[in-house]
Amino acid sequence: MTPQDSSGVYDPAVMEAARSVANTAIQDFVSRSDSNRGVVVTAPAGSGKTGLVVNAVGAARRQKFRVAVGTPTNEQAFSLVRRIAVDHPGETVTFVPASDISLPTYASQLSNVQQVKASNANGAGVIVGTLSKLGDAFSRGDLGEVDALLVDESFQADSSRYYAVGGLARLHMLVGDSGQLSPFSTIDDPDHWRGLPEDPLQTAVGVLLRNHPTTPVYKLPITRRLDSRAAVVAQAFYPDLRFSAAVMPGVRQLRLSPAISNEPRGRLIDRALDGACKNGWAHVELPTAPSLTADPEIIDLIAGTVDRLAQRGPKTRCESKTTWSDLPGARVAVGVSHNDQKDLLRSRLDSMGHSDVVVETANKLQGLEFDVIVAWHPLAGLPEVDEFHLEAGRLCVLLTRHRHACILFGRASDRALLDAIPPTSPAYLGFNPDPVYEGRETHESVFVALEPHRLTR
Amino acid sequence: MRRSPRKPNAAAEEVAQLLSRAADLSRQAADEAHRGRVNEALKLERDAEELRKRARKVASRVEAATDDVVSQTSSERGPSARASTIAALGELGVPSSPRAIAEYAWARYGTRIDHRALPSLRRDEVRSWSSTKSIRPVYIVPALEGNRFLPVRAKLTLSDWPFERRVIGPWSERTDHLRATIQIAKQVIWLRGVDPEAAKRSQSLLAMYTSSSQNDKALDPAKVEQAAAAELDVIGEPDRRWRDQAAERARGFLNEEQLLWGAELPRIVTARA
Amino acid sequence: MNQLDAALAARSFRAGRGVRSASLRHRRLAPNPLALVFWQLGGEPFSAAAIGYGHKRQNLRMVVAGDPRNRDLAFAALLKFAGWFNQRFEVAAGYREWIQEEGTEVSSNAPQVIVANEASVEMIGRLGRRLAYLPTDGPKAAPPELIRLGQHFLFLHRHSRVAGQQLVVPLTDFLSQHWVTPQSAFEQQSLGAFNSYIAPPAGSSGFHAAAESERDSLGPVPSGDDDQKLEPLVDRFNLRRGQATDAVTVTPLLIPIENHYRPLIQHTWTQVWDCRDREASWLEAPSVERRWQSDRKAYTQHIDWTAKNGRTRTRQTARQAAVRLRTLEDAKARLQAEEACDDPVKMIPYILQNKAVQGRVVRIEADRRERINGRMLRRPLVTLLSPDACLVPRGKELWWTGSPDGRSYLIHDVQPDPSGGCLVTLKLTTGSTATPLPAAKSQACFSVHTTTKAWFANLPPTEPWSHRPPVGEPPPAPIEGENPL
Amino acid sequence: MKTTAAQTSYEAKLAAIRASAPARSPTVRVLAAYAEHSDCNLATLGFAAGVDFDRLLVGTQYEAPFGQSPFAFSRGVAFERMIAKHGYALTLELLREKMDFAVDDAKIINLRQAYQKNKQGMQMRANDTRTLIRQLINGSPTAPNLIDGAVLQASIGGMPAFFEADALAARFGGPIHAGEVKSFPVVDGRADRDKLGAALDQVSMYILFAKQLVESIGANPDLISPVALIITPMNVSLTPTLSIKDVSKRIGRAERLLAKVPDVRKIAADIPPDISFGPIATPTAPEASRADALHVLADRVGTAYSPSCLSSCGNALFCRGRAFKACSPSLTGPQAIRLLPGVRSLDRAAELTDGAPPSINEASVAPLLARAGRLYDAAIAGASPSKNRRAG
Repeated sequence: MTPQDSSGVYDPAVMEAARSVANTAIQDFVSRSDSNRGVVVTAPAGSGKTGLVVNAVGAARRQKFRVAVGTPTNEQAFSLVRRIAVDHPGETVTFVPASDISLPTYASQLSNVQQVKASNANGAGVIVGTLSKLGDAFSRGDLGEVDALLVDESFQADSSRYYAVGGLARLHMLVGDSGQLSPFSTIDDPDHWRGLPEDPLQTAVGVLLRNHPTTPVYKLPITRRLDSRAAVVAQAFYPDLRFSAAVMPGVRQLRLSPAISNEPRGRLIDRALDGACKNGWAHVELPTAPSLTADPEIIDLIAGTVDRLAQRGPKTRCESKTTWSDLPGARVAVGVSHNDQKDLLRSRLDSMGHSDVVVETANKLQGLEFDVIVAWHPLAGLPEVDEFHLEAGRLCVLLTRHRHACILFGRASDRALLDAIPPTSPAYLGFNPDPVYEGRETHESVFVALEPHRLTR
Repeated sequence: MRRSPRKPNAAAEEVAQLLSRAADLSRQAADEAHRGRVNEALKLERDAEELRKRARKVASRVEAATDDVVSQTSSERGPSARASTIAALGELGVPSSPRAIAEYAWARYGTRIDHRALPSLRRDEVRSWSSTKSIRPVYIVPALEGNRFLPVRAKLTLSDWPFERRVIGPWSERTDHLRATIQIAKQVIWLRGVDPEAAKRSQSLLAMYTSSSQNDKALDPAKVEQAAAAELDVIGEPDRRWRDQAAERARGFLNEEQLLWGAELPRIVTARA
Repeated sequence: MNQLDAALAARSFRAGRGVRSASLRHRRLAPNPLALVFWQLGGEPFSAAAIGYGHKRQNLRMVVAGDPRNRDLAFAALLKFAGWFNQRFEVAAGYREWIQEEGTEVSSNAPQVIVANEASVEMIGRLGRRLAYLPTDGPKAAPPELIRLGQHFLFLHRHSRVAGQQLVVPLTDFLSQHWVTPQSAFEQQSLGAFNSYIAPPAGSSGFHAAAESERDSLGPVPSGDDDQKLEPLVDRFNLRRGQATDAVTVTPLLIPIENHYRPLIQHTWTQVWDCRDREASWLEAPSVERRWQSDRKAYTQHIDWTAKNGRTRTRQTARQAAVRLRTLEDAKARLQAEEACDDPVKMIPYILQNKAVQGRVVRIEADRRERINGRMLRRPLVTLLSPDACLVPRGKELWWTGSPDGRSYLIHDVQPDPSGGCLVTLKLTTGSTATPLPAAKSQACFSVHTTTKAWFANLPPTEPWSHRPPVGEPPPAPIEGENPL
Repeated sequence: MKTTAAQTSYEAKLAAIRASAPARSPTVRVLAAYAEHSDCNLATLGFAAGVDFDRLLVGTQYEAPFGQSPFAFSRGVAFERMIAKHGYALTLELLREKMDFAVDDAKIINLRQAYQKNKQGMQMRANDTRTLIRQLINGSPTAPNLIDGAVLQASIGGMPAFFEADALAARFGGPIHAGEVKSFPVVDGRADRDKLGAALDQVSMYILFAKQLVESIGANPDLISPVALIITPMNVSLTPTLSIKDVSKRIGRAERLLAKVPDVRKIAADIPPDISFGPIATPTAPEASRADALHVLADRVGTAYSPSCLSSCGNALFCRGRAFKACSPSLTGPQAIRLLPGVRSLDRAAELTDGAPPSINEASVAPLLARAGRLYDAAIAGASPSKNRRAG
């Protein structure tokens, strides 16, 4: 690590490594368009992969390729339209909406953005839309083939959505964060096809690599959102992808006015807040006790922590804002696993006047970024583990949204759950990953990484 | 191999009659006790006990004959004293004396606990806790006094309560009594619609609890609840804060066993030891 | 398991019998269903040792293979059964009606197969897989009726995965949709145990009655003791028939094996019909008709496809699997919506999970207007008084259960009410006067459930290169293999 | 293995605990069943003392319905004979076709027929297996490519135990593979997911023991491959097929399982002297007194009933009876316990659905249960059953 010069807030070696990987991937992507070829870029959380997609669009346009960009959800499509339009003022960005959807104003009023029906988007140089909409337009014949297809959040997109757009182009670039929540379905037996090539619930990247094993995979070794303290813990979610933080240690700072609380609950919260300011992490572990999913004790503590954080006048400093500035409520989020936890916390925080603080399940937090996260551990208070709660992607989303600090609440029994002998789990021919065991190992390594930041009552 | 469905038997009928006559005798005993004629009450109670013993004998004969009902064994002769104690103490929700627990169990469930046997029960709890580590979900543990956290002899609590509710502070005696009163008042209101017998017994129990703050017989549980709640508003807060701090102090230097069973008395170390 | 299930399991434990978790019957129980009882040999998943069948409780028929590991014997028994089953299964396809909104012709009725448990549906799937692809010519040809039976069974097994379907009804699954008992899902797989807990004999608790009837296996997998008694019979049968498999020699020799299976089949048969008749007495939920119509459509497509002796693949293409996934998701979502909107008891879990709000309509502003991009448009408001606090977030989209396929409402405002409950105001998202509003002072419920058909993204006909494996999938082949026993 | 005095004392103690109860040595299937409920002290004691819970309560109403069908047994035997026919012709064909092993002059040894099925026989087969593996590693010309019926020795919780791996140890250059022969079929590229999972866990155990064996010889344990071979019938007939699966994660689980098995010496030392399965097992004793003895033992040692015990433990019906008597939510399963925190019994939970005032421990769930009860009663009253039940 080169010594940090006074002006340098970014680690030059890390930036350079990321830049070279990104450029090589983009060059590889736009170099040949004769045969069917794919390029995969996997990256950790907050690596700026959408920026890579935007650059790739620019590079493809310079090759005079007509480009289509697809994402699983509308919100992701909206932010892509804005980013591409701003970074490439010379290009016209065409958004193809589903029937009842329209661009929000922050994107629609940009001069080089247009929103049209699929049938009249055929001449456009850059077409953006959700995977379902683009696929539907393509299969009805409204939208013709293009030269290159980019899929963002391609670990969140499942094989059936990728199937819809696969035929749009011979050149594909799939960019995604492998740590995120894997595709799931509400049907009674989602594992019916697991292990078979036709499994519609495997990830888009999974189906491409399974059918074309020679597809190059580029690994972006950088995270811009997480600082080095956060990256150390987040590494557990990416066993085969080494990465480091772009910002130098110490650049990200969170400061709270000193406070003394007279009663034990307040003191525990203050210890957690102070630990989070100093180390970027705090893991508050309540004693083992039988509890509902919507555990009232944890609701009190999380709401109390958000309230206390606001009371102590939080200020932040970072690579973009070098002077101390106030931390607004909208930059704070509470991450949970279940809707009843979200509903109760939402109403409690509203009643305390924190209606600007975001409360969401991990599923809805994917792709978002905040300064401070207060997270409810998925295993908190569980009497028995199961695949839903052991899913590494859920914990990864909760612990990789923050730029400054993350405070995690759980119970002592959470770790004990993992010490017990793992129950036997079903197996599928042709499918080697073992989500139950892998989830268990990831959870264990995260608990170990958080060991120095653990607080008990 | 196809089992024929069992025949309903007359003996079960006999057991039911014996139990209901025993319940009547107990009620009369309670009324006698209220009118101050204690030994008549105890005589009636002995007769009731006799009926119950005969009912148990009939019941065990019935069970031994039919092989399908789970056979009569040590943990099945009706809910054990331990189970009733845990249920009663759980509902009271505050450290209580064996007598208070027995009275509550009788008022609420109509089951008898010989409260004199409870101290021996506690020794068994310690032994089973220490033998193969905690195999029972909950233990009956002594309340702890607030300074040196020594076990309080006449107050029992449950091991799955947080430390804050098992430690006794200067106001705790009164606040716990008020909390128990509120709980019993609520029970009376609810039981009236569900189990009039238990409601009547709980009403007389409530009278004993309120003898200090109100003495008329025809108590209105709702008023009792409001009065107790009002007083609790005043002294509840300082008691809670004191117990929280005591708990924080205790967690500082007591080990896991001491947090449950209390700190030992400091042994006087003689010169030679 | 949701909070209501836990509450009802506790009440069921106290009552010592099953507790209803639905006030209506949410599946059709057709008159004269095709009731099937299967028995296999332990460890032999692909052969039926005995089948009990019939469409009325009193006329149970039975066919026994003798030694089902022998192909000719197994097929002889299956052929006898196919003679009864195929004709009854296909007859409904003869009477068609035109369905306007679907624009297709659909059989006006359809057969309903009822079996004891999920394991029987799996048995149907395995038999279907073995029979459907048999060659009809060459050395190991099989009679065409068996192949048709296999195709019908394959269809039923595939269709059984559609949530709310009623063409093949495993009764243990039917009961778990309508009853709660403190038994675990594993114990409820025994129809005998489930029936006994729901309706225990007089004087006995559900727990003891279930523990007793749980001992008897109801098939298709036999208990160890059943097979212990059967083995000598089969050995003697094989000894006495030598190599013969013709009906004349074999039939008289089957009698001891028939006597072995008769009480087993009769016991399961009784449990099946007791359960069916008891459940049939409940009033059918309104949207069962819509689901029965989609069952009839699937049935008609199957019959027409097999009539053109079309073969279905055993392994789906990536496209078929993708379409199948969306169909199954849509079927489940619509089933949950329809059940909740039909039956207030089925709506309770959603109320408890803040996915629905219910109360008395205290105010309706039918002609209220608001400015929407420059024009004053009619947006009626409906205010409910709910007895409990409402945590449904502002702006959440809900549908009135009175018109679940109509336009949606948005949570406009939530105010606490001195009674401890809250006043919830909902805004209709349309101005059209055609949309019905709940009546003043009536009890109304708004939930996340809509019964409109979800928008299906089309999928391109051909497989994109990204989904084409380097080596193609082999076409479906008979799975008999060269050297059966 | 020299038996020290200490060893005989704890073995005697364990024998005293087992007394006349039916015995069972720790096979991999027994280990897997124990792993399903290692939180139950009674199961731990039974496992350590080698008590066969499947037969402990034979003759009582709690007898476990685990009998195996003779047809399933004969299908397994027929399939194993099919594999070994003509010098393992079909197996070698599969190894050539699926693993591209050069099998033309493969040397096969079947240890199964060499000795009887008793302790001495197993010990000798274990010694033979050790010698054969050593030859394999040293690449000696006499080393076999395929061992059928290898026996691996391991210590389970400090107890020496033999594991008859009917697996084949196959080596054709490259690492040694362990395999398992199972009679459930693979059809259309799919197998029963739970049976496949159990079979892979079993092979992972053999791979772990084989690694320990290689390590004890002083060679590199990585010579044992983490890729398991599963030989099963394909489709309807008994034609074998070979499925290949990487089981590295499951080997990790097997390691954790073995580390977690409590040391029998410690158990023997901890248990009070008067604890014994004898009175429970005597078939002649009246059923009531046998059940009574087990209740006393269960009270003292502690149990942890859950519905999953019904499919893996012989005592499950007895423990379910206890859970019923105690009105415990464990009767319905862990999901019910999660939804009824602080509520000690199902009866009490029912009272809370009627609006009973909760104790402090029940305060978090009581409002939900009361509201569920209130909504249910209103909905059922609204749709009065008489209206909903047509005649007949």
